[in-house]
Amino acid sequence: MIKLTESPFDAAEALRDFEKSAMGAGAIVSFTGLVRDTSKLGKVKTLHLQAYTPMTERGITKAASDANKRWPLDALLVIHRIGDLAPGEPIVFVATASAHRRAAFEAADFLMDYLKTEAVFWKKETTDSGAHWVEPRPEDYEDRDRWS
Amino acid sequence: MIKLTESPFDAAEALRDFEKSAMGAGAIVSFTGLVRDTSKLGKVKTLHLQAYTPMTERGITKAASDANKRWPLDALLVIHRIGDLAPGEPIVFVATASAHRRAAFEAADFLMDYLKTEAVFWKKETTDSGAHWVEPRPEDYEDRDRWS
Amino acid sequence: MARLHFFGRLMDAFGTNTETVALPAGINDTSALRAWLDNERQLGGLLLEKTIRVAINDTIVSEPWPIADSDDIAFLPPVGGG
Amino acid sequence: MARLHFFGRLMDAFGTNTETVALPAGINDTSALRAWLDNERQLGGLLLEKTIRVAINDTIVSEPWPIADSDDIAFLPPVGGG
Repeated sequence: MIKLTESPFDAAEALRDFEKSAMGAGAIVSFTGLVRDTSKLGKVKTLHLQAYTPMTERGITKAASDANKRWPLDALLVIHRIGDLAPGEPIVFVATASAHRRAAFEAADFLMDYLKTEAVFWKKETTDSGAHWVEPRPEDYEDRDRWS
Repeated sequence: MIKLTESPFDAAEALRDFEKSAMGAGAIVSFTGLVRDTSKLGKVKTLHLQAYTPMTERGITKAASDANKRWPLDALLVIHRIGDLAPGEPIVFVATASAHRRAAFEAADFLMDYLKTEAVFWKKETTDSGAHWVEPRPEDYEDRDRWS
Repeated sequence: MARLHFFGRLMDAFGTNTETVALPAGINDTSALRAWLDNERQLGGLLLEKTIRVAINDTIVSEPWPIADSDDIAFLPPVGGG
Repeated sequence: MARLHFFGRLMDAFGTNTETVALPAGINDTSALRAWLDNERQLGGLLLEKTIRVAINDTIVSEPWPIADSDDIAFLPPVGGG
């Protein structure tokens, strides 16, 4: 399941619901990305996440489908925030369920690499020293290239 | 933090508490291992987990310390059940927090490989066709050997 | 009229997320559009950057790609969420 | 008296998790203990398996390792949780 939301969400509740939906899977991996409270440029006030609907959803759906082809998954969940986020709030939650623990780990890792470098989002960080757009770092692209 | 417990625990609550303890980390990875409801030998009735205190705790504490040396972690949690478990109950919960998402993924993966092959536990599965002790599979040892 | 979309730092540079333009005669592919728009808005080459991709009617294209006055044209700086 | 501990399938084979024994004269290392105990309990070689490790006073040892009548001796089949 893929969900973009303007409202804050609770990662623990998301894990609880996912665990129910994945009954019998054996192994569940989750990734939670949180807005940091400090960046290189100072104390973070807000992080703005911009998407381009429906391209953003379509891309994530395709990545989820790629993950399902590549690993034997029983369930998969991606929740991604858009709009204005405060420090400490979850930006992204990815969960994967499988009978095989390494499949669950790899699929979650793969999806996060996709989300960091290919998912159609733009991020603007506002700190006490101003605002700037954050683009992927070289190591994000290197991480993604592990899967090709 | 390392915790062995005879009582059932809630993985979602564990993630919630961990997220609080890891404030400002940016990336949190969790692994939940659940008792499966079916095995090769039939429908699972119970899984019994035996430990050898204090050797079991000492080993996990050492593995956690190895993970902390190897990756820049802000927090780390291992909860492991002992005693009798019913299908669907969590056996193990591992969570790692870091500023770097790949560090969080790798440390959780590493700890699970340790827990599967080196942690001092014995598992007895009772199915409708009888009871047997479950030992690690060859691929569990191969997974572990990735880290050495 | 073509509808243009600007994302990320391009939104700040254009001062808007979207606008409509009448494509002048001769501006009939993405390369010509980039050059014309960058010049007209005095962006100093921002729109010519290779890391900025173009999507036409919701699909990223290999450039240069033909454009028409009825198209939805989006300029996408490097993407990334998480 | 030495205290013996049996885990996993060894617990089932011995019918107990722990017992105390007086080590006979000559049984003064782990190899001798394995052979004597396996023979005495008619385990058919179960205790001679190489995958079974021995811990003395809570520490896994390289065998053969000397044992004394005051030791805590645990027989550990392959471990694994999760």
